[in-house]
Amino acid sequence: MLTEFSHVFAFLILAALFVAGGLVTSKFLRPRNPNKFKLASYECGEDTIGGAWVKFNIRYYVVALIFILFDVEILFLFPWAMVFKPMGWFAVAEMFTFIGILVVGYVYVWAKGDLDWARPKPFVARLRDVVDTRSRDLQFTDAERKYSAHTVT
Amino acid sequence: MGFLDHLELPVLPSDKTGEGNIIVTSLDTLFDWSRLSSLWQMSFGLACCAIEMMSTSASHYDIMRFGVIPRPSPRQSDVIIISGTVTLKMATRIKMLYEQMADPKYVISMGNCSNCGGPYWEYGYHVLKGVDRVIPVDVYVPGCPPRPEALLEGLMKLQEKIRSQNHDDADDADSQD
Amino acid sequence: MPEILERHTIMHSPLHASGPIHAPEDVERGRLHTEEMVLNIGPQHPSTHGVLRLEVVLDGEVVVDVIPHLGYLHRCFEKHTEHMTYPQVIPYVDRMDYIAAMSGEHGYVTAVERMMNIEVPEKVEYIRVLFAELQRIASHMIAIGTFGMDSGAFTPFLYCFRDRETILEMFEKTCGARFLYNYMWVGGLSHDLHPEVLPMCREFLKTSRATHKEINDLLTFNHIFRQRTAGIGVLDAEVAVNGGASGPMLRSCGVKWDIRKNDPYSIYDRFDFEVAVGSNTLATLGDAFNRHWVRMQEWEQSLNIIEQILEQYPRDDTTDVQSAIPKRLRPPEGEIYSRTETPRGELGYYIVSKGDVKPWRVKVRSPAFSNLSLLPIISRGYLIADLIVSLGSIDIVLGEVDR
Amino acid sequence: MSHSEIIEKLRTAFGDKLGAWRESNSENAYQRRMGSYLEIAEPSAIRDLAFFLRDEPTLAFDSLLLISSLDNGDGSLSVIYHLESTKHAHQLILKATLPAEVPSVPSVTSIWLHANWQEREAWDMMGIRFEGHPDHRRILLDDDYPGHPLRKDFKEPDFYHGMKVPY
Repeated sequence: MLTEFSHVFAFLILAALFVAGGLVTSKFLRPRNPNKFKLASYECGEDTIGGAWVKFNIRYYVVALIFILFDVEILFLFPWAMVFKPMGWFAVAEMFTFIGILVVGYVYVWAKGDLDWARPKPFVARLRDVVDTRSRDLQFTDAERKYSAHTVT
Repeated sequence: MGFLDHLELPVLPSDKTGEGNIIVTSLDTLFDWSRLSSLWQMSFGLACCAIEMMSTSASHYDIMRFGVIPRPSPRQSDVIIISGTVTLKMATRIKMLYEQMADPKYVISMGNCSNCGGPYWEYGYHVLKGVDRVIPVDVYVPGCPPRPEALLEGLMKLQEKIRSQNHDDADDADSQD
Repeated sequence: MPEILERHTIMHSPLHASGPIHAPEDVERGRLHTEEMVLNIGPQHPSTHGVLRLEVVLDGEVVVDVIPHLGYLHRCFEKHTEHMTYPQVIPYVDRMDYIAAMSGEHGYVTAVERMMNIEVPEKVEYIRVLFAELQRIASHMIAIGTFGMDSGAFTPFLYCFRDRETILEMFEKTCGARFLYNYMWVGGLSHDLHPEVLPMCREFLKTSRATHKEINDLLTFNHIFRQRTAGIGVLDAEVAVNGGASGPMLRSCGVKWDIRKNDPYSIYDRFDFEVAVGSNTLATLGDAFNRHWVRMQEWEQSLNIIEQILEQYPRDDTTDVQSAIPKRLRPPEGEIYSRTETPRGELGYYIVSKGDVKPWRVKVRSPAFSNLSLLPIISRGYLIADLIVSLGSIDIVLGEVDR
Repeated sequence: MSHSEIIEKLRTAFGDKLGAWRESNSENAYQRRMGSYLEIAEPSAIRDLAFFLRDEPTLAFDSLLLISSLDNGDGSLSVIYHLESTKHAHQLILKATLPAEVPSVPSVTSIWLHANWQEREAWDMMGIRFEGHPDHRRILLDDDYPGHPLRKDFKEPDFYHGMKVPY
């Protein structure tokens, strides 16, 4: 007796076999000669400087967490979408309160600014940041400091 | 078009009946045909030949017709076209990049500089006199810079080499019509 | 951002001056303790326009410092000039700036002619300026095409390369090579102008103006491209002059400085064209967008110059283009610094001659080398994606950077 | 300002530190202008001279075009500074000749930022040391490359990193 679920089960097995088959056959057929260079990590032809396992800024972790949270929320919508018609208005109201609570959390996180990415902090170097202009500032008048008659503002 | 008739499709060799296992030899032909029809090139230009390589991959000469797709990383590329002068400082990096390519890998040395040092052979104290001193080269394309058609010709030569690569055992000589 | 400034002052030597590389310094940022990561945008990279290695110190995605490493294409040009006679140096000059070979030749040949006080016939001057301007358009086409590709638009690259083929065809008809020509000799040219080139040039003017307008609509006034490049990699005018920038990089900061106008050579004083300068209305002065905008304007100005050349060209002039080439090319003892305006900036030749057939010393002022030295200054504090856009906007050619 | 006025102004300020003014006697007008240079007798005074050249309002040499290095063949090396003023549109070339055994010159990177890479290249190619340079590394060749290639007595190595160099 093939229950409803057995179709899904057969599908799962076929998928697993299909993927494993692809991997296994290519494992046998491909040439294989690893060496020290090939196993080294690739960084544009250079050897890497310092590790990549560094403590990066916390905001990237927070954004990832929030994403997972809303991802799981969508997960709950799937089974609900299958059955909410026979269950009538109660299920709809139930789900929207669930979504409502999460939206409140979303608004809070957004307002707190945890979602904004690393903003660039552009630093436009003036001449005095770049070279020693002490003696120049003394001798040049303000008008002359706009050094060149050719400058177009 | 002159180039297209070089490309024979993998017809099952009828004269191979009775010799060894038909499936095995046809498998080799199938692999060769699939490899030579999708040679993924590592997008890696050194000097003036790189501009000619860019013209070859632009719409006028279009190297992508032959399945050569530029891939940025050596992990996904089959052929590395050394287009330009290989300096001593660059040679160690090229060796690293060549080793990091996935097997089977092929090398086209494009231009006189990577063939033998080119115009810098005599006084180039920082120029490597030929990339074959560092990595094994499959096809040399002469010219300084070689015309895009010359590079396509070099690619055809590489495809022929791949096609005839696996059957270089003795009995294969007669099948080369 | 004083914090970036005092810890990484411009004068401060980079993380690993010449000793062994030690781990990146930890940075105390208020209560968040984050480390910096050193990333290599190395010699083999799609967007470094050749073999340039950028060692980038990153804090998350923000670039804290950039240390360019050069020399991957150092082909010993200056050592070769000591062993070659003056005419033999010209093919090496082509291979130095291989995207604008005609402009490189024009600079070298003008320098040697000034040393030997040679007067070149009228017709040769016209052909030289015609080909120099055609080469400027071809070089700007590559610069605009690859800059578009750096910021994510692939089609302009194909349009530019398609039209560049017509210019290469004109060069090929005249001097037999697609690029790297050895066409301009000291005192004349290797071949006379091919009869078909002038009609092709007139035809090219029409198609090029159409493409110029097309690229403007496709790229320059494209909102995404504007957002991606406006306000990125801003360079102050005074720092540009002090830092040795020249060409589109200098003019995009608002400095109207063009060697063709300020120190005229050849017959550039007969044509009227404006010097393309960055604009403060489209985007902030000195940023990546303005460098692209100056190149687009220069493309248009070059088209105007070519139009004027086609009108003034002495068609019935049948002097041999090799008439002024000296039999014994031996400049008198002395030295000279002569410069011309190439698509990348001021290309200068400092030639010392001891009265011998071979030059004693040829030192090249390479504009791409000087413009690239400003990359760390214009990319601090921006995102790493903006670093790629800033590098693309400088338009470097590694053959000329490393010589 | 013409060369003579510039020289006269410099002589009043620096007097004996400056050497002779070498005028080029070629027929070509351009070479007379861009081929004549001012010698510097005392190379150690280059920093103050550079500050004066850049900051004096009437001179205003705000753009260093190029720093060239030259091997004179008789054992002495020379450093050549090509200066230009975008304000007054005049140029000046200074040449400092250094003995071969201690070829060192104070760095002008704190005056013209362009000098940073130019001096590193002069060090890399010719072996001239620049005191006070913030980042005195070789720029084109690797740090372990033997010798300075543009010297007349340079002999290219036979093997480098295991690769045969000569053809």
